[in-house]
Amino acid sequence: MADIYTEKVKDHFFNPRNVGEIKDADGVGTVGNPTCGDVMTVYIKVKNDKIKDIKFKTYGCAAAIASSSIGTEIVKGKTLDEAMKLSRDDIANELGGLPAIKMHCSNLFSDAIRKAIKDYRKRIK
Amino acid sequence: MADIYTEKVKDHFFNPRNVGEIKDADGVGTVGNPTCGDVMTVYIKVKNDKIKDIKFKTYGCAAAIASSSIGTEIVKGKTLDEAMKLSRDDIANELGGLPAIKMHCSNLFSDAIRKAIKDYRKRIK
Amino acid sequence: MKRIYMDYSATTPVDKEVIDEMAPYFGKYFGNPSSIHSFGRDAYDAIEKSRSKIADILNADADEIIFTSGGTESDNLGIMGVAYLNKDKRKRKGNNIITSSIEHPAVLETCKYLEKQGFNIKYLPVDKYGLIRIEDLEEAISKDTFLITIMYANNEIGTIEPINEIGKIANKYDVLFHTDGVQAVCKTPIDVKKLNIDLLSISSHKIYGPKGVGALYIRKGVKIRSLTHGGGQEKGLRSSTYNTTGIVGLGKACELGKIRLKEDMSQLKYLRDELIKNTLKIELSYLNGHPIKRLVNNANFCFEAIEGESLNMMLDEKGIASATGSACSSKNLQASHVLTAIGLNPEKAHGSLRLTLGRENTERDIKYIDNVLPDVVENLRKLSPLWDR
Amino acid sequence: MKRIYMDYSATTPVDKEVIDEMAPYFGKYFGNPSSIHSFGRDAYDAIEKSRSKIADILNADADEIIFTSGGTESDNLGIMGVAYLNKDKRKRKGNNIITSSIEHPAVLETCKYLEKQGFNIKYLPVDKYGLIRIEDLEEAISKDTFLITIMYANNEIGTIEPINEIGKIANKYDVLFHTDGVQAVCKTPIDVKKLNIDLLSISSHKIYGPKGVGALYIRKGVKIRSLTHGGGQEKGLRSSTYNTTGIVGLGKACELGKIRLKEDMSQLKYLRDELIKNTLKIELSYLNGHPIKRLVNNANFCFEAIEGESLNMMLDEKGIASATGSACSSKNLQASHVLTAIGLNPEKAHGSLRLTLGRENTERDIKYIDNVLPDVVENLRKLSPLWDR
Ligand SMILES: Cc1ncc(COP(=O)(O)O)c(C=O)c1O
Ligand SMILES: Cc1ncc(COP(=O)(O)O)c(C=O)c1O
Repeated sequence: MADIYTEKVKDHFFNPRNVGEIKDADGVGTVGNPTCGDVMTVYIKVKNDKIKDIKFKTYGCAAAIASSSIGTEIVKGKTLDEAMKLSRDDIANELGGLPAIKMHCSNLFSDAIRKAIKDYRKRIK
Repeated sequence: MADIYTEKVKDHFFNPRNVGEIKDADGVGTVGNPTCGDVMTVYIKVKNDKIKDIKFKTYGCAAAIASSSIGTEIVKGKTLDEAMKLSRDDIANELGGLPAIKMHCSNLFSDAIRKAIKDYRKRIK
Repeated sequence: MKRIYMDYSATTPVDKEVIDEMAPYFGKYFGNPSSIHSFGRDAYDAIEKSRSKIADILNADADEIIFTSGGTESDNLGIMGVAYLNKDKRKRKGNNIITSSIEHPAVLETCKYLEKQGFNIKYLPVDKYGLIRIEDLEEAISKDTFLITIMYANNEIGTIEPINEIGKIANKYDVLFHTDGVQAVCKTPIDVKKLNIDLLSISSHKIYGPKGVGALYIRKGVKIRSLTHGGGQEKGLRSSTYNTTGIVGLGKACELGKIRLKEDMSQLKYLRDELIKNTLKIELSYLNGHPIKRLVNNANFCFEAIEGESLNMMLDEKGIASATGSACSSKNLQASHVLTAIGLNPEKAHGSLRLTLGRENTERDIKYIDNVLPDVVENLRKLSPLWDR
Repeated sequence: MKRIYMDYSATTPVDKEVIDEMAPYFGKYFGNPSSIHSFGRDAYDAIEKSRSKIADILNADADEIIFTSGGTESDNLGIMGVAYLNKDKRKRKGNNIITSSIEHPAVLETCKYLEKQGFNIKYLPVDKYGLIRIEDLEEAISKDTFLITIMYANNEIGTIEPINEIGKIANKYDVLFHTDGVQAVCKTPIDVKKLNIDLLSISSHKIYGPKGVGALYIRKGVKIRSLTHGGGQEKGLRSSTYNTTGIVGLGKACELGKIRLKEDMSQLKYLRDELIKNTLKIELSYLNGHPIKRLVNNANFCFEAIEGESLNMMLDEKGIASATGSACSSKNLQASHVLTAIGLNPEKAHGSLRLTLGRENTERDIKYIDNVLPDVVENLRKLSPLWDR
């Protein structure tokens, strides 16, 4: 098979950043479905409308794990509105590209972070 | 391709016996058709109802030439009746066998010698 | 870093002796076997010698073997060749083919194609070990059935099908029996006569021969139609200039396979059993396929809560070459049809790992894997939201 | 005895550099190119490199090349692949194919098969040199025509067809153009873009590459259907585990062919012209094919009153490997359809001799033949009742 993953994907897959859970998270988002082969949960701590801390857990292929890892890096410190706008293409671009067949994996993170932010906003209402 | 010819076929092809014409032949037989790729002419001298001398010319593949050559050897000295009885299988057997697709070549000689004998018998009538 | 290859069912390296045997046919005995001259005769003789060697490992006759470009072509030719001829002959025997639901795509996709062409295909289910049930087979047979095509041994989970019983049924109902022997050849003794096999597919690159060549055993008297058209080689069944080097390599591979069969089998079985024993110590890990009726070189596991492609990559990083039935590593994002057919839910199927052993594996390799695999699994589980222990 | 090989159009020895290039892929880089691990990646990279090299000699793009098992499969896939797709698509473009009457059996038999399947095939006649007439082609085209398949250069008599003009006509009438390039590749410069070629068949063993591998150029945007079913390699067009070694060999052969094209052509042309000049000194001997529009390595003669198989055998005895179009050396006892199509009567066709040159031939070989051939012809004529001089 082609070496389908960029060095950046491999770096984030083999050394994923921000792995784990936040016990007292302000928001949590879980997306995906084990039947389809990927599930991601993201935990956020929010301060001044900004993402102060973030952790994730992902079940899935290398693309899914790397997308999760880099996604957490991107949004950390960003405002919630900025994080809401993050697209799958942003993540794929940041990774130096993903194979066409794996593009759906980069959805995982953007969907999960949105869900976590919505969760947070619901809680503070 | 398989080495389709026996050593005996090759011997008779590379060193054919009794090649040539007999100017004052007692009988001559030509069979075959250039369109089909083989033509043979056989010349005989007859004495006491026996084939005293025989020569041939053949246009054709190795099997045709070898069949002609060994055929002349077989019938030389035989009575005309014996020669008339020579079958294509006799020739093929004497050559140690011929590939199936080449069996028709061994007909050439038996057909030609019969024609030459008939020619002789017509002439002496 | 030392690399450990444990993907012998995907393909094998070419045996040193096979390479040596092929070598002179590239530049020296390179003639076209159909040519009349001495260069052609040398090549022709090599091909016929190879044909005998292949026949030998199956207890077949040399003239029952024809050469192809690999297992896929052999499967296609065996199945479509019979099907189309059957179609031509005024539907002499109906239009029903019976196969299993765990065939290799070379068989399965061929059957699906024939289905679109109007043939009626019955896909037998398998039990949790991957075995078809003989009762199912017998029940599926009707007077319209002209062909059974069921693999000898499965490429993913290693299960060996009840070939002897299938052959008997085929014989009893006078139905042709094709079997995809690609994974079984040289890993288990095969006797096509005893087993009533009419057609059997072989692939060279699975048995330490070169890639790009295979063979199809066709029992004397069984008629098939060719799929390609051309110069009429192989009694008109497979046109194209003979791949002499490849054929010589396949022949040598079979010769070696026959000589080494016993030794290979006991060595592989020993290593495989060690590997299975070690691996099943990992929490929530399972063996896929039959515990005993399985290829001597096949180990296939599921690990709960992790995904196979990630596992393959992590192992690759540690120098271990492995495979998986996970959807993520397939072209169509579908989990393996084999793992699904034995009843695994997609989640479990995603977490599968196939390790297939070969002649070059040693006990040290098994030990190395035992050192590495539990940690890799644990690390991936730490990452997994599905793992909550 | 020194042996002289003059049957390079039947097959070629594998070039030493090609053998060296392939060598590490048997035992070292043996992985399955579809595998995810490092063994698979090494093989994958080699295959893609090879694809580019093949594309390079045609002025095509790498993704326009797919790999097959040889020229026959490429021809079958190119022609039937287009035909069946055309059939499926509600006969979008009628059902007429135009070909020539001097195609290789890989094309001719495929067309005859399609004819039986209901396609309408027009077989263009050729002139006495073996050239199709462009007027005939244009006349044969109807709105039902969807494919022209005419060979680039003929394997028996070496005639090079007017590919440029054919491409223009194909373009003008919006008809696909497939050409069997098996004999032309690496013997004449080819530019598929300039020549408006949509599909082109290549065979490795005719260009100093290994046997059992070939390629099909498919212009971007041209759709075809696969003939075999399986794992879905080559965008689903050609299933089966990649023949990495073979593919690497074909790639290297193309690379070398490109580098050496000019030199090869001038050397071969020089030797061929000597050979022709010498041989035509023999009484009642004729050159078949076009005097100028012919492959640089092809010489094809007729000698009156002798038969070709005998001639081949006599030359073989003298160490010279040659070929013939005589019926006696064919499986069906029919004289070559090519020689018949250029108007030779069967008698003349039986007396044909093909000498095809290659990289290893030297002037000494040409001299040796000049020493031997006249005597051999004379000896056979002395045996022949058709020779009365
Ligand atoms: C069971 C089985 N059948 C068929 C094939 C296809 O063989 P090949 O890759 O030689 O075409 C394979 C391997 O790919 C296989 O494992
Ligand atoms: C013009 C032509 N086309 C097709 C082929 C078939 O190629 P292969 O033998 O590689 O299948 C040949 C040679 O045999 C040929 O000369």
